[in-house]
Amino acid sequence: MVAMPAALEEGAMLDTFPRLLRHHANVRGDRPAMREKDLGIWQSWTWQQVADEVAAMACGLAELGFKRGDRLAIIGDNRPRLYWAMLAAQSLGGIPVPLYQDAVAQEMVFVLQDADIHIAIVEDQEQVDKLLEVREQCPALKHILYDEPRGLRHYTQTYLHGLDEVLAMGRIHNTNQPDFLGQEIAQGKTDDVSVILYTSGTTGKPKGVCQTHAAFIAAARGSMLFDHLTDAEDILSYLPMAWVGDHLFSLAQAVAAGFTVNCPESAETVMIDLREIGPSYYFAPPRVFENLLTQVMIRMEDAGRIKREMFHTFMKVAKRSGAEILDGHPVPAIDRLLYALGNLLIYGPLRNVLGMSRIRVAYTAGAAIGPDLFRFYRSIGINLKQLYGQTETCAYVCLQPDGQIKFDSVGKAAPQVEVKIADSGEILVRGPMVMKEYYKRPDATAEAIDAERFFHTGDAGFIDSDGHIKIIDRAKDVGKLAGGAMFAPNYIENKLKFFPYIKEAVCFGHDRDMVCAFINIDVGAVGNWAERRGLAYSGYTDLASKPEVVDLIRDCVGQVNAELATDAKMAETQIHRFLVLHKELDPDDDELTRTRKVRRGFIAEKYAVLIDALYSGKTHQFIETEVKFEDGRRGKVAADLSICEAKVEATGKAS
Amino acid sequence: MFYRENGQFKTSYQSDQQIFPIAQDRWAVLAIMAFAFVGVPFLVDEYLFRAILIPFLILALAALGVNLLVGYCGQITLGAGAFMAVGAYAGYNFLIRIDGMPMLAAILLGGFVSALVGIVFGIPSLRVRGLYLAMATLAAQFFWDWAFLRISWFTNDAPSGSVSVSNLELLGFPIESPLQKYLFCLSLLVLFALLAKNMTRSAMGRQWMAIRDMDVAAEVIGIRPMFAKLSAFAVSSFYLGVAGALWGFVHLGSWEPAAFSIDRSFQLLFMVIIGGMGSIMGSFFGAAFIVVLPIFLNQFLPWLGNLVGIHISTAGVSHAEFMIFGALIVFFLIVEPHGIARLWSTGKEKLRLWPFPH
Amino acid sequence: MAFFLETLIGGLMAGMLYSLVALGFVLIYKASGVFNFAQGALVLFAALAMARFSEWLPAWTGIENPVLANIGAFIVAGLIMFVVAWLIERLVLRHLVNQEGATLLMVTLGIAYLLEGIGQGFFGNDIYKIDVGMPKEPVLVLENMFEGGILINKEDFIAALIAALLVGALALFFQKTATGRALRAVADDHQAAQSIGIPLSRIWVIIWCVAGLVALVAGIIWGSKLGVQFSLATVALRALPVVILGGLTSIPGAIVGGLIIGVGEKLSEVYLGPYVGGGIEIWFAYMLALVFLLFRPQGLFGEKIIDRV
Amino acid sequence: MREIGDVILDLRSVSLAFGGVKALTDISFDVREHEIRAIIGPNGAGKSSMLNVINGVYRPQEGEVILRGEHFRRMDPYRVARAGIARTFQSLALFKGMSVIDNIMTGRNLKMKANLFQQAVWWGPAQREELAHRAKVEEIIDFLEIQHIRKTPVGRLPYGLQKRVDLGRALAMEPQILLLDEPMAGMNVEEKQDMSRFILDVNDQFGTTIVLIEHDMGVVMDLSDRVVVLDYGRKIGDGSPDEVRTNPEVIKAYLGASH
Repeated sequence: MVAMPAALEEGAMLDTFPRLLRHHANVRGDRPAMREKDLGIWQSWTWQQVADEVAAMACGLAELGFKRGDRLAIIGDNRPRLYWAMLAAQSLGGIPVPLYQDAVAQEMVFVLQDADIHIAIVEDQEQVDKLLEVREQCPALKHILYDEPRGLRHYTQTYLHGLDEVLAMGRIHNTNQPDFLGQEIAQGKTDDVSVILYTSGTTGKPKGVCQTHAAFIAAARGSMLFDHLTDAEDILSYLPMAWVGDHLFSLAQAVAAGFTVNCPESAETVMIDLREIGPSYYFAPPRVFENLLTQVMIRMEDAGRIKREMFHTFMKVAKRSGAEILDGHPVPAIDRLLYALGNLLIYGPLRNVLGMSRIRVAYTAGAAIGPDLFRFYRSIGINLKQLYGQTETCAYVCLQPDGQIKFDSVGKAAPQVEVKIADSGEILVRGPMVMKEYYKRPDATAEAIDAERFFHTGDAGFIDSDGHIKIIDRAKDVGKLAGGAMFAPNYIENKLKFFPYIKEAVCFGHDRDMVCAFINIDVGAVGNWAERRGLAYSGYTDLASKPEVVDLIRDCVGQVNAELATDAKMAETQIHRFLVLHKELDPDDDELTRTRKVRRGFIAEKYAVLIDALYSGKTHQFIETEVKFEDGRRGKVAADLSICEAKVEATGKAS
Repeated sequence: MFYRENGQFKTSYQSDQQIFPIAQDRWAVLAIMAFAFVGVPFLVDEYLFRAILIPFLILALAALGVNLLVGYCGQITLGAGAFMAVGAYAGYNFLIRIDGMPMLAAILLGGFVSALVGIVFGIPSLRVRGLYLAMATLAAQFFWDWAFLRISWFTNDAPSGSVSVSNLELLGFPIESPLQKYLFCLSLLVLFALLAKNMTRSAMGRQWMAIRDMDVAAEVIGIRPMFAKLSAFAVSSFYLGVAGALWGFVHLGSWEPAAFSIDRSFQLLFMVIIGGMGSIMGSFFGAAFIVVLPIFLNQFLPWLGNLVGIHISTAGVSHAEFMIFGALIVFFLIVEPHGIARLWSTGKEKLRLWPFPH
Repeated sequence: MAFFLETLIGGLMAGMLYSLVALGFVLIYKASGVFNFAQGALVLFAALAMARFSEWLPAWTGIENPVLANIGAFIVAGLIMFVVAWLIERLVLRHLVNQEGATLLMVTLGIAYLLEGIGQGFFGNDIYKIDVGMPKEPVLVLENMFEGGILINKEDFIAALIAALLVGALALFFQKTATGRALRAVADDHQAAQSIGIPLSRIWVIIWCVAGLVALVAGIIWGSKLGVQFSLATVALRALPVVILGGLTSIPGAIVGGLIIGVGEKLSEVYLGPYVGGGIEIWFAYMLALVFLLFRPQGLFGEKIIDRV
Repeated sequence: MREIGDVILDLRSVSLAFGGVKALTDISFDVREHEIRAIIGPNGAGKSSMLNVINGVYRPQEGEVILRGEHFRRMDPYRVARAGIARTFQSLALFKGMSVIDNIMTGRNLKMKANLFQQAVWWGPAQREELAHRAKVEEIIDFLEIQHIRKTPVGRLPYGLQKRVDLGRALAMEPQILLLDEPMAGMNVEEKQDMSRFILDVNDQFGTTIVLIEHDMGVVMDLSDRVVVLDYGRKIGDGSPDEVRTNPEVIKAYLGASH
């Protein structure tokens, strides 16, 4: 059945997530709320069951002394019971605080202390071990609850509990005091803080963003109306629970609209699970779409000649008319015909193998997405759109309306959102989705939100003639060359990253006379490129140092320069010199944030020698760097990097 | 290419373990069934029924039996024909000696007798492997060839073992016209194919395959070779027996031991090899192939001969047949030991992954 | 008594011929682990070649002398068998190294069909006769011992003699010649043989040639006895129990087995047959072998099979 | 925590020969409940033969096997399996024609009761049984972390994973005694670590007694409670890893033997 969004059925008191949950348990109690691939099949829970589980967990938490206003740390991969933990905490008027599950113990300490965590619910032994490792530093931590008992049977610590016990406790509690939870939920207010999401913070320590029920519900309902989401949607939740994007889609929207959240079996099986579930509503950061496309291209390379020919011909057709057809623009009949054929022979099957046959709406956000990449998915009939927002705004500021997609813009202001551009060029937004505050950081809050409740996004951009918002760069990153020209590093870096061969790029140039760049190659794409040319290589460092590869990258840089040259504002900021880094930038080495944003400042310090080399005209520079492996061991990579001149287009005035 | 599997996720082991887990496959099979039961009767003339469809159905059933033994349990047999004979003559005896014995019952009883005989001749398989076992099955072949020729009791004193049955009926409905016979055989085949599939996908089938793939390991995890092998012989012989009875009763009407000679045994083995060992589907492919090929050659070769201006005698055609079969056996055993069925399933995999190559 | 001896001797004669065909099986099985179901087809093929060429050669070359014609035909047929053997190794066996016995057996079934098809397609499918001038008339021997004496078919006698000679020759060939030793080495252990530099494929060609030759001789003898026709192919099926009885890997086994079966068949046919309606020799041999199998799976002279884990 | 029980399996002066070749000569040792017992020795020391005697694949000429106080002149594989002894193989012995699930399913064979006719009909008892055991098998798959290859035909799997499936098949029997024949032969370091982890987990979570043949001294010493050392079919050492390590005969054998 396809019902109206829950929110639109007598909306009144459905203003907190626990109440919404109860509502669904009543009106669609036997529809699936959650599924998880486990033991070979998709274990499913109806809304009624979820409500019961959440109730049990809430009561269990209460038994452990969890009170209104307390914070509950949640660490692990996307598991149903971890999502329920959020709702359980909220039911008691508490505040869930999801952490990035791939963070190392030390990185967790700050949040645990800052949010003053008493109880943490974690996925498995791995996470438990991390918490035990840092327990001394977090004396407040009283209880650790784990979902997966595997390997923990000999852990004797009294403050360790299996979720099962807690649930059992909770059920008893619930039967003894049947109306306890009801009252707790009734006491909840819509402008209570519903979650604290820590911004990975490109600079300085992370800040805890306090979002209220009202904010996330507003964001959720806004996008539901915008894209006509119903309770019939299926989504696959595989992105970090601590990321605002996942919280918006897998919790806020799911609970607001009452649709089904599906959790993959494990990290390795995400692609398979995606194929099986075939979500109707999908959200992923650009890099996911990028990897997918790379895979498609690599696998098609191995296909037989006829198939390959077919693929490329029809991809041309799609490139020509696919996106237009999707947007409902007029297209010559012949192209329509060809496209229909292609849809039968290529696009349809392709969507099927990618697990995207059933997608109605797909969103990407978190970073700029390359026009070619973006076009590809739209052209094969996947309604991929961009949205724009920050943790502070529930990731809900701009959405691209169906049929009005501009590749270089993030769309129009979403319903109930007010956007204006400051004189500085910074984007300011106002609306119900703006955060309440930074947790225990009035100073920062004051900095971010001005007197008229406008939130300063820190992004520089402008609104074009028909109301679409364009993002250029982080406002604070926008600098000036010594020559005075405006220098927008991200803008350039993104252009670089749009090449499949380039995974990361870092540009320098503020207060300098020219722009130079560090570049990370994409091992997958370049590796494949190398194999097809019969180049042997032993790993990233070796591959990156191959002269052929460096030339490959030089071409890319050259093309970017050509593009930049066409834009008067940017022409000055062409890349003059660059080098290919000897190691991949990595969150474990603090070079990237957990959301894979470049930590510009940190990198500038860490690789000062290289920057000097770039600007002092050297052609070679030796460097040795310490790296951290997944298992926490440390090692060193050393290399003698060659520094290259890039092809620079002549610009109007001599420089 | 035609597969759209997104959203076909399984929420229970039951749905995960069904015979055709993919919806598109289920539809296809249903369509084929519908066509076989409803479409074919309208489209096909008597000749096709007699010459192709009915033989195909019955031999497919027999091939199924051989496949259970050879393909699934890895016990080679060169005596399949003998068990068909046993089924046919046993059924015949039930039919004529017990008055009022329904045909279907007689056929099934024929199957059961054949199963018992199968067990007896399977006993050597407990001591010996491969080639030696082939011997034992050959012994069965020759023994029964002889027995039905010489032991007149089996044939109700009919000279040279040629017997016949007439006016067959099933629950009062006559099974006389080719169409009726076709539908009768088709229903039986479908039923038995389903049963076979069920056996092969449950404990029994796994035991057979375990014995086939690695008998020592199988024994160590508590599979009794004796039980596994003899059960395979029994089931296989049952299928062959039923097929034999059908062949005699329904297809031929009157027959002699020669109808189940060693050539029949080889023919069935070839069906399994070409069709695909260890595959239910393969049995059908094999049967279809081997039933149709000779007919095709009979039409095609003389015509071809005329084109190039040489006259090809029927003998010539039969020689060509021999060569082609021989060549195909060699070809498949070398290039694709799992026969047409494997080609089919790889093709299917390709369609599922389309446009990707793998 | 005399009658008994007569049958006995008759049996022995027939047995000698079985041994001859069985020998083909054993040779190939020893060297390549292939249970060669096509042996019968080889016999048929060889006999056809022999019979037809002994007609054609005179027609083509105008040689009238039957002896020369036969010798010529024999040589041509021999060459043909060589080519066949080479092709079989080249096109089939080579691609099936270390496959299971069952697979190989089925392959030879295919080869059998192929040969029968080609043979008849090429040489024709009527009944042809081979006349190598074997005396047909029977002789009476040991008249002084028994009244009436014992009737022996000279042809049988000579045939048996030839068979015996061939068997002996092969035995020598295996024991004495270098190739023979190489063959034995291969038979014992393929890998080992290869590692000491014995070229498997060459050995196989040789062995199949020898088998082809044996087939040719067998074909000639049976052919001159019964005429060359399709049923020749089935002598293989008659010889099977012999191999089982004697043991797949033993040449003496083949000989002794042949004799036992030969005698057994005749005796059973004569003394048992009447009671059960006759025609039993074909399955009787199998039953004999089968019963035997149950107690001694490796046959009379075969090596014991130990399967290690 | 598991504590070692009393003797569950006891071999008394076992001798085995193939034709003339002596594989084992007068070997005696015992296995205690819940312990991890290793049999080590250079190539051709008769380690595998030892296991094959225990689960009845080979019949020893002399000696007897005592299983839970019951005396056997020789074991027979079926009875051994029923008695709750499972094993894995040195050379891969999976059923290559079947998927991972089916391979492990075969391990449940002894526990399945539906008869042939019920299976042929499928609906009803047979299906119920199938589903129940499938659930069990999925737990094992989960335990061995091979979810991603669940439906792959084992033939296509890399060596290391096949070894894991082999272990899975043995575990499916829920054995009291598990015989492991060189479970880590030919594995890389990481795979070895995983395998050791699984072995310890099995022993620890299910209290399974484990008899383990291994080539790699290091691994054995870490894993096992007691070690038997064979050389040329003779027992030359028996005791705790440390005792064995310092046993001069053993040292000699290992230095002498090339492996």
